[in-house]
Amino acid sequence: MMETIRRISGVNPRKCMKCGKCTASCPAYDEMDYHPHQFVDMVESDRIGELMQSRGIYLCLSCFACVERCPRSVEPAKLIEAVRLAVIRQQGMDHLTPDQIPEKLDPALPQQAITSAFRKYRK
Amino acid sequence: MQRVGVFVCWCGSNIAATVDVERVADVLGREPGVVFATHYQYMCSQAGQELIQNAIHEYDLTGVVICSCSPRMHEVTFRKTCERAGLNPYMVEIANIREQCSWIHKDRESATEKAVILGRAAIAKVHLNAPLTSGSSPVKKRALVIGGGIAGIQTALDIAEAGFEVDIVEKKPTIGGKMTQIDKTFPTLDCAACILTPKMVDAAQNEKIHIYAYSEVTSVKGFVGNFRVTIRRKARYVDETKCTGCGLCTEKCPQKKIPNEFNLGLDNRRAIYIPFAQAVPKVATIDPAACTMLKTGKCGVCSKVCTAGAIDYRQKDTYVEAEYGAIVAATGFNPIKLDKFDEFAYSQSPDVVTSLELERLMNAAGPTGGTLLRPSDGTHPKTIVFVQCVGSRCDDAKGKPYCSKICCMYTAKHAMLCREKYPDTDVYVFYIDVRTPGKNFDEFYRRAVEEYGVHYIKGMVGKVVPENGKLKVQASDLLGGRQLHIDADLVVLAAAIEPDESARPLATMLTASMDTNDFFTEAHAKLRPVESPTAGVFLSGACQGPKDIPETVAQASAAAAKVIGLLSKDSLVCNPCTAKPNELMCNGCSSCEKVCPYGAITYLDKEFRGPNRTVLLRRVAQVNPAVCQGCGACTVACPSGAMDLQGFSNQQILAEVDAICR
Amino acid sequence: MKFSYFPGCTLKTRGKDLDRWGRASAEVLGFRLEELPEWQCCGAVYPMAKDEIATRLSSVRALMAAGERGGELVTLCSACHHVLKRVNLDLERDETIRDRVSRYLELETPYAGETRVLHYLEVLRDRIGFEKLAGKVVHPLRGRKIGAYYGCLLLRPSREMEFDDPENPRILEDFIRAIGAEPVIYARRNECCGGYCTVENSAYAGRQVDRIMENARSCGAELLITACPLCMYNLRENASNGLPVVYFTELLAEALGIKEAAT
Amino acid sequence: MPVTETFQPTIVAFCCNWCSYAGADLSGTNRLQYPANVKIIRIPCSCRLNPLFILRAFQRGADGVILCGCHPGDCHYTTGNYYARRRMTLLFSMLDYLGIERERTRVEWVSAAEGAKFAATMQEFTAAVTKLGPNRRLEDLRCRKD
Repeated sequence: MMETIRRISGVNPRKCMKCGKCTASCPAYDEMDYHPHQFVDMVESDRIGELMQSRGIYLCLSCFACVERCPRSVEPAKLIEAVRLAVIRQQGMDHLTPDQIPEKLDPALPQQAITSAFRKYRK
Repeated sequence: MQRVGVFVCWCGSNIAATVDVERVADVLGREPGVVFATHYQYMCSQAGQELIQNAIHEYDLTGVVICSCSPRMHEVTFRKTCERAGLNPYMVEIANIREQCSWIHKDRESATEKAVILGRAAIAKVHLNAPLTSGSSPVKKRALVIGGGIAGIQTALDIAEAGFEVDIVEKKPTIGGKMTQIDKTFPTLDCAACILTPKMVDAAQNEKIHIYAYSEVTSVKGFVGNFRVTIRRKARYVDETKCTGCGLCTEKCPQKKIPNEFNLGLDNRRAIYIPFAQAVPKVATIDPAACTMLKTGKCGVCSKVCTAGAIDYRQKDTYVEAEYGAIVAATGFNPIKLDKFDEFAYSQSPDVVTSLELERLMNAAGPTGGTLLRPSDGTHPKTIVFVQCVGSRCDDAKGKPYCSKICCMYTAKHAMLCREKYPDTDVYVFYIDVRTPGKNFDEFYRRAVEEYGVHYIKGMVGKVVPENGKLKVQASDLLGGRQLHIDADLVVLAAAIEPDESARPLATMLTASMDTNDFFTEAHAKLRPVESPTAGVFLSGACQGPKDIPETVAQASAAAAKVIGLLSKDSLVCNPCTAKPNELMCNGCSSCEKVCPYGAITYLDKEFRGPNRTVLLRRVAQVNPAVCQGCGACTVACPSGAMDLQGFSNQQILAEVDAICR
Repeated sequence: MKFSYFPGCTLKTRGKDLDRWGRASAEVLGFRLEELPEWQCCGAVYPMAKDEIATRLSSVRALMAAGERGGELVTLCSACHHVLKRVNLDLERDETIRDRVSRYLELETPYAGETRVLHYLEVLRDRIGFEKLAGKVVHPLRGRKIGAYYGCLLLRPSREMEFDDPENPRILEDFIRAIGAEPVIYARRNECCGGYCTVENSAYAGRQVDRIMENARSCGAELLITACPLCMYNLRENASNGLPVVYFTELLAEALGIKEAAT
Repeated sequence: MPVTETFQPTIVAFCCNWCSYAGADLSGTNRLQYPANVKIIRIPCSCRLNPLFILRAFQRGADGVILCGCHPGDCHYTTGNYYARRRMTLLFSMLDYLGIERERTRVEWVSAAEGAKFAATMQEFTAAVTKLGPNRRLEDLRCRKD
């Protein structure tokens, strides 16, 4: 599993020097259960099952602050994306289904919000 | 044909683990001309050297091949060994089967095969070796130190102490360097000025030391023992010999708004200025970019108030040429620019400062008179956040890949001083690792935590947001498992340090090598740490790598010791591997002379016997072996093949090529 | 001056103002945006995973179409710009992705990112020049204190986007100066507005937006401008006490004097 | 020309003593692997390399020859590598003329601190030469025995 995550993300978690700048930069810290530095650490120590149970994978904003500020070019956001993909690529594991949409629909909501949510949350 | 002995070293298991040394000795022993071949555990040990010497006597060897580590490591050792056994030291060749074979290959079979081939090449070469005798060249008994910071000053003082003349070239108007800007020094907290300024005065008053301040080296020629250096003395527009340093001009100059570089732009100076009260030499300097008189020809206030008549608006740069036996690079460091790290809002808020700026804000001679006040509004900061490793340990182009080494300790010092002077402040230090290897260093850091109550937090700051007069710091607390939000009044960034920008062009002039970070490379990382690989060039202080003051001073003195060792010799043994023309083939075309970077080649009209008892007068090249450095440029330039390089002759290299391609 | 133009879905529906004033201003400034025929949605999010090929294809089609029409593709929407620019780089730098895309699209010669992706603001800065733009302003917005809101997608990751300094950008500030107003610099202008999480949890997006608004207001901003329809939505709809927000193209049109004429 | 999988090219690397030879030593000290096909000949400076040495190597069966020197501007002898660069440029056009593939000769600047670059260069160069297969051997007709 670790190898899959590493391959599809293209991230080498061993480059991490555990400085915590990703987590310091994360605007979604209060919402997420696991934080960017933990993603890196847990992928490295092959604790991917726990990450796949995490609700944080649906709360990462993909704002790339952790990618931008990491002094070792680790790119934690790509790991979070890879774990989320590993989950939703499984049968019946879509996080969002079309019938959930209408109730969430605000007339002013731009298309891109829905498109991105679908892209991020289902296969 | 030579009688060659082959000695294969195991280097413990370094070679023997990958290369079948016995087989190498066996195969090479059957090469033509080889009369003896053996292998031994440590050829460089006393027993190993004796083994070689005994073999030279017993088998009457005329050439020796050692298959061992790099010639850069032990060529000199083995040459001496053979010399002691009565063999010319240049009859030795080394086959590098460690760095270039056993250490880089894993497969025993192919490594052994390669070791044999490298051995064969060395044997082929040694057959064509000829005994060489070294000449000598005189040593100019004067040293040049480039850079007048604590490193340069210490080196110069030590060299002068041994009785040699030494010149310091400093590009700034005063010597003293970074240490003049520092307030207190760790781990004893004595005042930097109190321990530095006496040394500056010593240097100025020492009759063996000459200081060229506000000057730069513009060219270096020559070689160890005989460097010829040109120094540009930049125009100060003030006569150094007349200026008394009274400072009146610096008070009257109407140009008041020039950022004061000594205080890192935290306050202003005039267009004519003395950097600080203890400057050496204490003379004024006109900043030509700021002076109205120099720009427009109108003003002249400083000239009017100067009672000594020292102001000279027409002063020009002058050049000094001098000869030196040794050169010491002591060009120091600078903190990096932080414009690429604006997540810390350095360019968005004056209350985000670098550690060096904090030194000025805490220094009694600084812009705030030593009271720590916020640059924005002059209030006392109550909450101070220190961020370590800003730009250090970065693997991208924004920062530096190395640890800047000094930041952990000066941050502990700053945090401690803040808490000591202002006990009502809250001080946070965000760290990745706290690195305190040094005498009394960890104790110092622990005191900051235990006695002074500095909050050390394992984590990093991610974002600083200036808002309503505060700095909202968002950071991680990795051990506490939380994201912290601190409303700080002052944020201090421990910026990475980098070599001074003058180091790179200087290295080119000195032909001294640098690493990818522009630090000077030492001749050997462990055994020759204060010498550059270029003979006669030595390294002092942070130009070789990040260093704190005690380390800098230690290295400065070590560099001085090396210089003294060199200058105390009357002459140096020259490298005998020099170019040698075959006069019978030389046609006097001057091609070699044109490519020689040392001017070692001259021409002589010489009489040669012609046919029918005639005498021909021909112009032929002559090489001065004391000046030739043996690069070989001339050997390839020579159209008639008359020029050859001893020790690396055409025939020798071709023999190696043949042996490898066999 | 002529560029291929990729408007994107939102600019055709909820974000019409961004598009409309952008095109109109372009004409005044002397460049034309030629909409690509039959463009498809870029997908709205950049597929970070290396093995996602299908989600990259619509971008590649647009990039190739622009390649055939002069080689430069201009975008206005931050999200489209982000996706197109990064997919283009993937095709340029990642051999595996290039090969797989080639096979999917059955290309004779593989597409290797030859098209140049430009954001409208980059055209203003690098091709027109803010000085020249200032010269065309007829109604300078004097006295207006405007905060630029960049969001994430234009700036990060800076190694790929190469748009501006990711931590202290200035392109929108220079733009604000050019149209005669006063830029207000505030540190959170590059912090995330909550993005697409607003679909599931608008309260979460609201918390992000409030922090941004507070920072902008405390620094003196009276109005925010943005280049992103999703940021626009979040800033407008999810703020508890927000500043007014408009698209930068609207202000541009206003300054150039074409907005009045049109309304 | 038949290329067998076991083809092991003979590669001669001329390294200047001050930068590249030290760089090669450093890659050894750091245990960075490169193929054993590469055999290094130490010369004082890249300018000591007579283009003849390269032709001789090709005569005697070398499949690739690489010259490594200090980076431009960093020559221990100030200007040696500039001479080397010019001479090699001339030699390259001659080798083109002779029909020796361009990839069989190369000039690289490797400093004493670039052990990793040295190893990477040698890996890459060996791979490139291996791909080309055995070299057409130059022949000195004067040395023909029959």
